[in-house]
This record gives sequence, structure tokens and C-alpha cells, in this order.
Amino acid sequence: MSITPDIRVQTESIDLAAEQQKLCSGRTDIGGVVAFSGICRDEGGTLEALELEHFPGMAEAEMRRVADQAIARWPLMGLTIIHRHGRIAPGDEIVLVVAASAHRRAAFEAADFLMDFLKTRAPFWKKEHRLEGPSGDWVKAKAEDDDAAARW
Amino acid sequence: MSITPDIRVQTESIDLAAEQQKLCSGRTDIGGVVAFSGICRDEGGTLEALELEHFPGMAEAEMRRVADQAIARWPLMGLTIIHRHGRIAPGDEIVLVVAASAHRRAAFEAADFLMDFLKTRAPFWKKEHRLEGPSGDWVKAKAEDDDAAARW
Amino acid sequence: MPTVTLRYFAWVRERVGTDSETVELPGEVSTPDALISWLKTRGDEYAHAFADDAAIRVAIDQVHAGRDQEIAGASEIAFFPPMTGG
Amino acid sequence: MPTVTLRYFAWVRERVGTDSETVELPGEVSTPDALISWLKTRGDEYAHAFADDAAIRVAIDQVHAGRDQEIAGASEIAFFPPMTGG
Repeated sequence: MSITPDIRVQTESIDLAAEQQKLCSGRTDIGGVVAFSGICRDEGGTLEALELEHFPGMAEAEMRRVADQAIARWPLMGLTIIHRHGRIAPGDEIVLVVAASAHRRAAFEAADFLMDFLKTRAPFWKKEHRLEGPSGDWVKAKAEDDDAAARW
Repeated sequence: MSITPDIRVQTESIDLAAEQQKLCSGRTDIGGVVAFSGICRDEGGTLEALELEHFPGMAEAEMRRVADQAIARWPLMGLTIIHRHGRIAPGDEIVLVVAASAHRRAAFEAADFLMDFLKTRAPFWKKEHRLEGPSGDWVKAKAEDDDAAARW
Repeated sequence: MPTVTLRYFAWVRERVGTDSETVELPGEVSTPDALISWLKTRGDEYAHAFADDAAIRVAIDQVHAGRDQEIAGASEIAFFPPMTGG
Repeated sequence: MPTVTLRYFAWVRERVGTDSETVELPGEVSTPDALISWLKTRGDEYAHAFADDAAIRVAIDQVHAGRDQEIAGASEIAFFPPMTGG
């Protein structure tokens, strides 16, 4: 019994409660739900906004491939992955992963795995708009994200 | 800069969105939030409800001690732990842990750690009310929960 | 003889038949283990509640305690099964 | 000569100066590595975009690909920096 993940790429903000509700609504076999929200930081007050570029089509396809790996590996009962693109202000969500399972271990591990792999495989790129000084720097990929993905 | 965790034991249902909102509201330094919801399962349609007994006073104190360990160990920017007691129907939440940090790793590990330790240290006990047959069995502690706590 | 409040939870409470009582501790009772042995002599309900001895957890003044911990000075001692919250 | 759509993202796109173009591949260009070498000869903007050669990631028909992978039959090849979403 394999589930179909709910994968979305959107400019609209993300409604965590509505997403978790949708995933669990009417079900009584789910015992644990892990929701990860990735949020835009202001980098010590220097950042005005992030601009997220993505590769339409491939972004959804790659998110789906990573989701399918998680579904094959953990007994998930529900999985939602939403990634935003466009301009995102500090304090706003960039990404949401919600993983539901009968037991907490699978939900924790799947959400953790998904974030590591979305970071390193989903075609999104962040550009920084700064409040002062030169804007337009592209965020550099971090070696620690590759290391995190290599744990799995 | 050590934070004060928000610890609650209550009979009322839990509003995930309101709790996460409260934790993050007005902040622009949080980069990752992990919310774990523990939900009552119906055990294949056999369970009518769980009845959660707790040790008032010690429950809050022990949740606080476990929270303080997590705060000492990970650079958390916000932490909420809510545990319900009383009668809980299948599909309803039993526990919520929300951990916020600048980066996802701390939020994931702290939430995972907290659930393992709440399971084995917070004085709550579950009694099962079954739809048919004898009711009133106390849920047995699982060796796997002790094993999970021993990971840390 | 020191006076202490005993509290019972979950199936320990159901078997003892009360959730709380105040007792005067005999002088030789200085650890939770000794207290359990003494309680077992107080009647069938106690013998039943504490029969599965190894399963019983203890808190002294609302802090988890070892079974061989000193109880002198305690005002409240609680007995309960392994916890199953979360 | 086979025709293929090239797509560029993030700073690769900014340096090349376009997000997409259709090119006819010379016969000897059979891998992304060879394609990068050929692109570098097409002008300063390409030389600049692909100067930090090791940093460039490739997708063939919207699937991550190795730099030495066969590109025969591809209809779209994309070049971009390491991803920074999530």
C-alpha cells in the first residue's frame, strides 16, 4: 500500500495547519506527524528578502523522486512537500515537509531525510537582497548540506 | 542566551498552528522549526479512546527538566511542549513538541530527543477503552522506547 | 517516626485501592526498596500491587529516584509503573 | 547535427545572459563535459559562466546527470550551480 505524496511548488505562503489537517483528516491510523518548516532568516538584520529561482518542471519531478525514495524506505501514511519560489521576506516560510506514520521514528527520519535531499537535489537557488550594500549575491551551497545528505 | 520553554499539561485539544505562530511570531532569526504531533491511533478500529492519567506537578516538572536538557544541548530559539491528559479519542493529539532554531539540524535533533525522553520520563500512563471486549488495560511500556532514549 | 505521603498511579493505584495516604515510616525503612518490602506486609492489596516488584518506578518529592536511594527527609514518595505517555 | 535546447539557471544564467537557447551540437560533443568545453569557445560570457567549471551541475531532460554522461538523444540540457533551496 504505497501512498502518493502531495508535491507543490508555489509563490503563495504556506498554511501549516491546513496542510497537516489535510494529511490527517478522517484518519485514525496515524500515530506521529513531523512537520518541518524552513523559514527565511534576516541574517542579523542585513537581509531584505530572498529571491528563489527554480527550474519549473524539474523541481516538481525531483521533489517527487526524493519523496518516492522516502516512501520506499519508511512506512509513511501521508507526505506533503511544498517549496516556494519568488520573493520571500524574513520570517516567511520557504519550505514545508509533513510526514505522517503510525510511529514517530519513521516520521522523524523521513522528514529529516527529505530536507537533506531537497537541499542538495531540488533545483532551487537563493539570491540575497540586502538592506544595505551590494545586493544580488547568490547563496553558496554548504558542504555541511552534502555531508548531511551523505548520512543516509 | 538561554530560552524559557513553554510547558503545558492540559485536557484541551492542541492548536498546532497557534503554537507554532506563538513561537515564531515577530522573529526573523529562526531558520527551521520541527513540530512533532503524537496522535491517538484506533489500533485497527478496536480502540474507543485512551484515558491518560498523569502525576500533576511532577509531570510539568519532569517535562521542564527534559526541556532544559535539550536547551543545554542544542542552540534552540524556541521550545513548546504540550501534553494532554484525560480522555483522548482516536485521531486527536496527545502531545505536541515544537522546536525552533537557526538551522534545521538542531530543531530535528531536539524534537526527536524530547519525544524519546518524554516517553520514558514524563509521568503519564495510558489506559485503553476498547469498543468491544474487556476495557481498562494499561498500555505496556515498550522496550523500544527505552532503546530510543538510550541513543542519546 | 517520620511521616510521609505515599502516592500511587495507574495500575499501582488501582491495586492498592487509593491514590494517596499518609504513613509513619518504621525506622528501618530507609530506601524505596525497603519501603516496598514493608508495604507488601500491609495487606493483600499491597502484596498484589507490588508483586511485580521490578516493574515499579519511584519518585521522591516529584523527582525520579533509584530504588536504593536514601529517603530520609522526603515528604512525598510516589510509586507507579513504567511511563507510557508521549 | 542534433538540435538541443540549453537552459541556464541562477548565476550561470546571469553570466551567459540568457535563460535558454537552441543550439546544434557538433558531432564530437557527446558529454556535458565536452559541451561545456565547446560552450566556452563561444564567447566571453560563456567563458565567464563556465570558468568555475567544477561548480557546474547538469540535468539532462530534467534529471540530474553526470558530467561524463552520454547526451545523445537529449532534447534539453540544463546548467546550474549547486542547489541552495530548502
